[in-house]
Amino acid sequence: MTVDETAVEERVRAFLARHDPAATPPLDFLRARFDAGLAWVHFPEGLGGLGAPRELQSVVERALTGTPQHDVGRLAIGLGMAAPTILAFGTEEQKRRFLRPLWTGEEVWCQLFSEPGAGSDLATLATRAVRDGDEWVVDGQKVWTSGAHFARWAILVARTDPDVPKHQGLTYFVCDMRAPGVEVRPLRQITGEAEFNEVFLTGVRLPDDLRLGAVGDGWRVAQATLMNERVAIGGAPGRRGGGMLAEITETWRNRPELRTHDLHRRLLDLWVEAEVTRLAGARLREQLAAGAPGPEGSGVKLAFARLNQALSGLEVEMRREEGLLYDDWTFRRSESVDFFGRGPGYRYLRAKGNSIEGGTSEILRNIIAERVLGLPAEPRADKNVPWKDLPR
Amino acid sequence: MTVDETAVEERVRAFLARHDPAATPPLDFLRARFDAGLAWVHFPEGLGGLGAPRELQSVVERALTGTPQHDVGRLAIGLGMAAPTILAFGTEEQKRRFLRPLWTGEEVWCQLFSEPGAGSDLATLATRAVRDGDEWVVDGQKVWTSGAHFARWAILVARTDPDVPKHQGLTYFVCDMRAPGVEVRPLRQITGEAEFNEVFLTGVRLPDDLRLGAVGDGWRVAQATLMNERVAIGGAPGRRGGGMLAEITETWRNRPELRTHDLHRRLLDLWVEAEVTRLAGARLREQLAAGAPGPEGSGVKLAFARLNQALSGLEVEMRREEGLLYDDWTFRRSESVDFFGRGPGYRYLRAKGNSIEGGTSEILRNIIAERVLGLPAEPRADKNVPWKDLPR
Amino acid sequence: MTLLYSEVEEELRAAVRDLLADRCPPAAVLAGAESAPGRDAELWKALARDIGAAGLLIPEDLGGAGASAREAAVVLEELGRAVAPVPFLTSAVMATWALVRCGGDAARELLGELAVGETTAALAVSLATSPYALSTPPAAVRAEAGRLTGRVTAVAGADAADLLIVPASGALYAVDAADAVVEVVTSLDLTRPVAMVTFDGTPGRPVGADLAPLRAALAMGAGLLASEQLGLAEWCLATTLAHVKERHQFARPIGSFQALKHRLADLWMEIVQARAAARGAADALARTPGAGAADEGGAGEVALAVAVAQAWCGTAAVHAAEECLQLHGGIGMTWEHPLHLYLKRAKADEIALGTPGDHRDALADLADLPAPLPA
Amino acid sequence: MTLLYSEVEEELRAAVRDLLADRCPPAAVLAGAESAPGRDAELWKALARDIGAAGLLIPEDLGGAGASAREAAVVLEELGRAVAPVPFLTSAVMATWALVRCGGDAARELLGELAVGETTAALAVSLATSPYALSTPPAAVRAEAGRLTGRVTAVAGADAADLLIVPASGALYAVDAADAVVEVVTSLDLTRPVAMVTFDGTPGRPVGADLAPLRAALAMGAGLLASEQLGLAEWCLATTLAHVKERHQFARPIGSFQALKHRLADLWMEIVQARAAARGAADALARTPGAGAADEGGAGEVALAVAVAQAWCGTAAVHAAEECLQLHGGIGMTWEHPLHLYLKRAKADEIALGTPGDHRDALADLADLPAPLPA
Repeated sequence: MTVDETAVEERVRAFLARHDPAATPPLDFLRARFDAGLAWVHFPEGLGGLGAPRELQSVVERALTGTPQHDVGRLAIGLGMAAPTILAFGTEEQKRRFLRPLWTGEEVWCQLFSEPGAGSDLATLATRAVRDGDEWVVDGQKVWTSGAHFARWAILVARTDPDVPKHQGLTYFVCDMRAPGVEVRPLRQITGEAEFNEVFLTGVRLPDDLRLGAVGDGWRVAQATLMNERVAIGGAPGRRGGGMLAEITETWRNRPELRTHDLHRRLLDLWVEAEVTRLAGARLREQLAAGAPGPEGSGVKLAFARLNQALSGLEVEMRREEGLLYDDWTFRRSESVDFFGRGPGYRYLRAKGNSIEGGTSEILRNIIAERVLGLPAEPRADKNVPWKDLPR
Repeated sequence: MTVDETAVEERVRAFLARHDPAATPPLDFLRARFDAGLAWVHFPEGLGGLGAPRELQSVVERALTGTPQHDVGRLAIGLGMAAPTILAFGTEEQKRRFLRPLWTGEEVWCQLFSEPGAGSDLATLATRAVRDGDEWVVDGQKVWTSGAHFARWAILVARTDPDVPKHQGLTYFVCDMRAPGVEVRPLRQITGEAEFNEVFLTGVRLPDDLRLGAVGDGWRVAQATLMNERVAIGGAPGRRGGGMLAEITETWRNRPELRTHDLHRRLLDLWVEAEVTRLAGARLREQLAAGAPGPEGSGVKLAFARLNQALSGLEVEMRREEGLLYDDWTFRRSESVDFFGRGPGYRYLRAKGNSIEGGTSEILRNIIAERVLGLPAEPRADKNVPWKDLPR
Repeated sequence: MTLLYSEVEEELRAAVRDLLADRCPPAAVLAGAESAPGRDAELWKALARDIGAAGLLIPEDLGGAGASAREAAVVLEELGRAVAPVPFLTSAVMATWALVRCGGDAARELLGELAVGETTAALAVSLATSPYALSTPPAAVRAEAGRLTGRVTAVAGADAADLLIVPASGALYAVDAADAVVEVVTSLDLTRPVAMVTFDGTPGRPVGADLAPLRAALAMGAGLLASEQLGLAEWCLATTLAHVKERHQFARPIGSFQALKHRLADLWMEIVQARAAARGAADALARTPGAGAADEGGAGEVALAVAVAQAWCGTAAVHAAEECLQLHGGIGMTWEHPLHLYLKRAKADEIALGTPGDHRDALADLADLPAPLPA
Repeated sequence: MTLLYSEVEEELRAAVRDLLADRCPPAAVLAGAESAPGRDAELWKALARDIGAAGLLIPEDLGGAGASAREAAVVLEELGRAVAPVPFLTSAVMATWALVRCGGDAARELLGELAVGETTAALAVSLATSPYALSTPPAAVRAEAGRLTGRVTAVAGADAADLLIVPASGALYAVDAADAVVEVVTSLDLTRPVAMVTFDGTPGRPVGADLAPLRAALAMGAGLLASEQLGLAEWCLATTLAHVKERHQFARPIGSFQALKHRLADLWMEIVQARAAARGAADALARTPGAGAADEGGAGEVALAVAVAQAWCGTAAVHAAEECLQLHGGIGMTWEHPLHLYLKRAKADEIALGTPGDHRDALADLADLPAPLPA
């Protein structure tokens, strides 16, 4: 382990010697960093990594502080979801084609999973992909797609066989967002803005080499994506008192006139809950340092949603008269998301999405109960029924 | 309404003129009160009542304060469960035979419903009753029977047909607790004492005229009993600040050195919850004044259990060093129950039963969801299967 | 005392509900939320005049209905159920009750105009004012020789008001809204936005010699707000129930999943308790001594009933709206579905007229649960 | 810092767990709970001597293992999981740590005896003592010319102790338990009953000149109690899971009902958080400055980690035990099932060494969340 850490440090030194961050154009710097294996050290050599243990990434990040960086907010889906899925299920060609521009930010990714009729029950989705020679023709409607209006590529799950049970008839694709028939419409949220989109797919033709994994294996591929998503949402390393807690504690410290004993007890309760959740996340990351995310990540995501909602709700109440106000209801697109930005009203409303996006808290509890605790599944009506015969 | 109230007052006056409470032996006084229709005014004339609206009972109670009373604690099952069931489903002969000594306390009742294998799923019970001429022969094991060791009669549900689905094969009986084959064993609880019993029934012979309702109709009869039980547990009229709240608020007021802000906020929260629960119970009683208890009563019972547990738990914590102590672990029978009696440790432990006895809180939530809110039932595996073929 | 609804109350409810169903369906409220936030003047006219809601709390000899807080509470239940953008609470309850408690000819004359719905009024105090914070009167506005100067923030209903009742220098003044500057502020609650009201040497007529009527109006407002919160919570529960019975996932209506059923059962119970508490407050307020009298016997009972209702119903309404959103899943996060209007109203209502915490604090005295001794 | 378990820690856990599985199954604990409440001398001997648990926190040069709070925490997890009636927390953690922090020859000599399990000790303070309440030292016992007089109530582990470490007149004394009167009191916790300890001119040897070692011992005790609570909660969850998978109602295992599944998922998460918090406290305590030094750098971090762990784990253990009881239904209410031993221990642990509320209070300072200004 010590050898590896030294090796990584040595690599960074050598890279910096060849590429002066102050003198190299940012995109060139990022491309060179990828080629030096310093993008994500746990990826294989040649694909932006060194085949090193995942936890050594922090060594790289520390050493490259202050150098040109990509925009993590804009690239979140690419980095957190598409990349690990492509790495796990893509062909060599796909890995070489997609991973580099994904990481450098030259190509932004979005996600085409949820549909109006398939939310918690994602596997029931209805978007069809029909084979036509070397191509697939895709028709359907997707929703909750952030960044669709500036994304170059999407990860897409579509139904390729309606005659088998729902989990078996799905296939996973990379969707070309510039292909004809892709229409993106902003979807306004309760915050007033449109952070997400609806995406209508009409006769979209995708070559078969954009398929990820085998035909009919889309559910398994999608599961890998979703596990990574939940870890990405809930598992980000946090500092003590950070995140949503930072906002409310700053208000508390700077505004003594707002303090009451009632609020004090509730704030102390939530502060403790935030701290034990942070510790649980840190412990989970220690466990995962070498491995892939498992269902346990669902727990931290669940706790994170609960906390964000409780803290932002308490903050609105605490601010009293200011809590009655809102910054701006204008309907506009948001280019990036900051759960902890803007005013308390925005944070309160936006946090409501935390228990829905990336798997509702109800679905996560099911996952924990069945996959972590081994509790028996409920009787199911949809297990062995062809998708086309399911009641909806 | 005013006429009825006046009429009741007049009845009470006339009754008292004929029976001086100071000069009449208590049992004679109670018998005479029953015969005067002043036992439960909403019961029919001749059966202890006047056919008056239920809410006028309070007029009687007020007017007869200080006169000889029966022991409500000891008679709770008879008064709260057996009596309304006998009234609704009994033959004329059964009503005349049982109601008077039940009310006067000459005959105590207990309940033989739950079994070790049939708790929440009461309808799956296994105690068999087999017809033999004019008699039924009963074999099985019942549990959670309070007062079985001094009860004269029991209400009993037994399976008379194992070949039909579980709800259809049950029949309701009055069980003679003095019959040969009835064996009562004390069941020790976590409080240390034995408030309940296990009852073993071995070849117990009951004449058919102890059957209540039709053969196979036992589930419907039992439902009436259970609705009444829940109202009896949760719906007792309370004064503001009474019940479990009285204990903890007394401690709070008299022991300023125990007070902290943390405890204060939690006590205020629970005080509010207790008060709105009391008001909800009062409103329910107003609604029920003329009618029979419906599934709504389950809600008050649910809230009552939650409150008792939260309040008694807070009290143990609040008392600190005293909370580490207990009054007495001796294994002994308790002749009556007082949820609010003894020390804080006893109250805390006893209150744990409140969300189990008389329908677990989980079952009550099911009842509310399905019968009050009209939510669809879950898929069921046991609906149309003969009882004998059910998995256990 | 009864916690049930009388026949007269049920008739009033039916009239209000019919009107709202006809003129104020959720889609219309949503459409108006940005174009004319919080104001549907036609609807208010119909409610105030045709149904006579404006004069409910005004004595009959002044042209009102001489009804009580119980009837006003029923109207508020329906308005909450519809998140209706009308100034009933601010004008017909709070401003009206202040004037009723003022007594005196000036107040009586104004009540005559309010009773028939000719005039709409608002109390010029922040909606976030707690009824318990008024031992020191608000010093935002000064009165000198009949001229008022100062600024009040977060005033609800001011944009719809012709008349402002203004606490200034320890007394109450009536001000023509046209003489003041009323600026509506971007508000969390799209159906009852708040405004900043500025007085700059604005003429005001004295209507009350002290602030006792203001305190009474805040207590009446807080107590009846519980009924608005109840109606709001009931809509949220009913809408959620309809959704979970309809929406299928995993080849079943999601309302057949036990975890959801149990949560909805608990929410139902919370609302059952809210109904009892809101009715308790309305009934207690209906039985208070009439206008003009100070804190005589029974006032503690009223204050307790109001504090209990507010401590419970504010939280219950927010909880109902939050569960409604969560159980609608992604649909609940869209602007298109009206439930966000309820969430925003519920959250603003939680702050309005004392937070649940303020009301619990008040109970420390009212229920004799004294605070810890100072360390 | 790591929140994981090291290999050495896992080996220690396995040894303790094997011993307990063999010598201290729940049925045996239940059987002993009334006949010899809180005492299994043979088990303690095996744990203390054979496994060396008594000397874990004692430096190697005094015959101990020179291990840290991290290892002691692992032992406590296992003891909590078994509600084992042994005085590890009271003797090997609290009394031992007080002596370690005393330093000095008298203390070192006693530590030598404790290290090999020859002697068992207890701190003569109430188990309900909060580590934050000691700014004013306990005045229950007076020391005059080496003679102690006074009474201490609710002392845990006193019945099993040969040696009492007694705070008296601002210093610490060692007293032979045989010279004091130790009366076990009927206790809520059947597996760690408390006793009343009376001194009446009892001879005591001075071992510490002030109460700083006592404060350190209470903080160490509180921080490691979180691991006992963790183990206890884990047993409750595991036992509940086994039960709901086995018990059938409605022709299904009750663990297949979604409402129960969701509750158990939430409970599991609460325990995941408890584990992280307990490990955090143990790790922070393991990295504190050694004996004798006062509050140098890092003390705030340790205090914070202890307060967080106690604020969370005390409640989590009670919650786990209460859910365990509820989901066992009637079976859980019977004396025959051992789960009540866990409920009683969890509830007593909630009071022990500061309630969760006390620890949250401490966080007001430690996390810079100041209390409201006095009114």
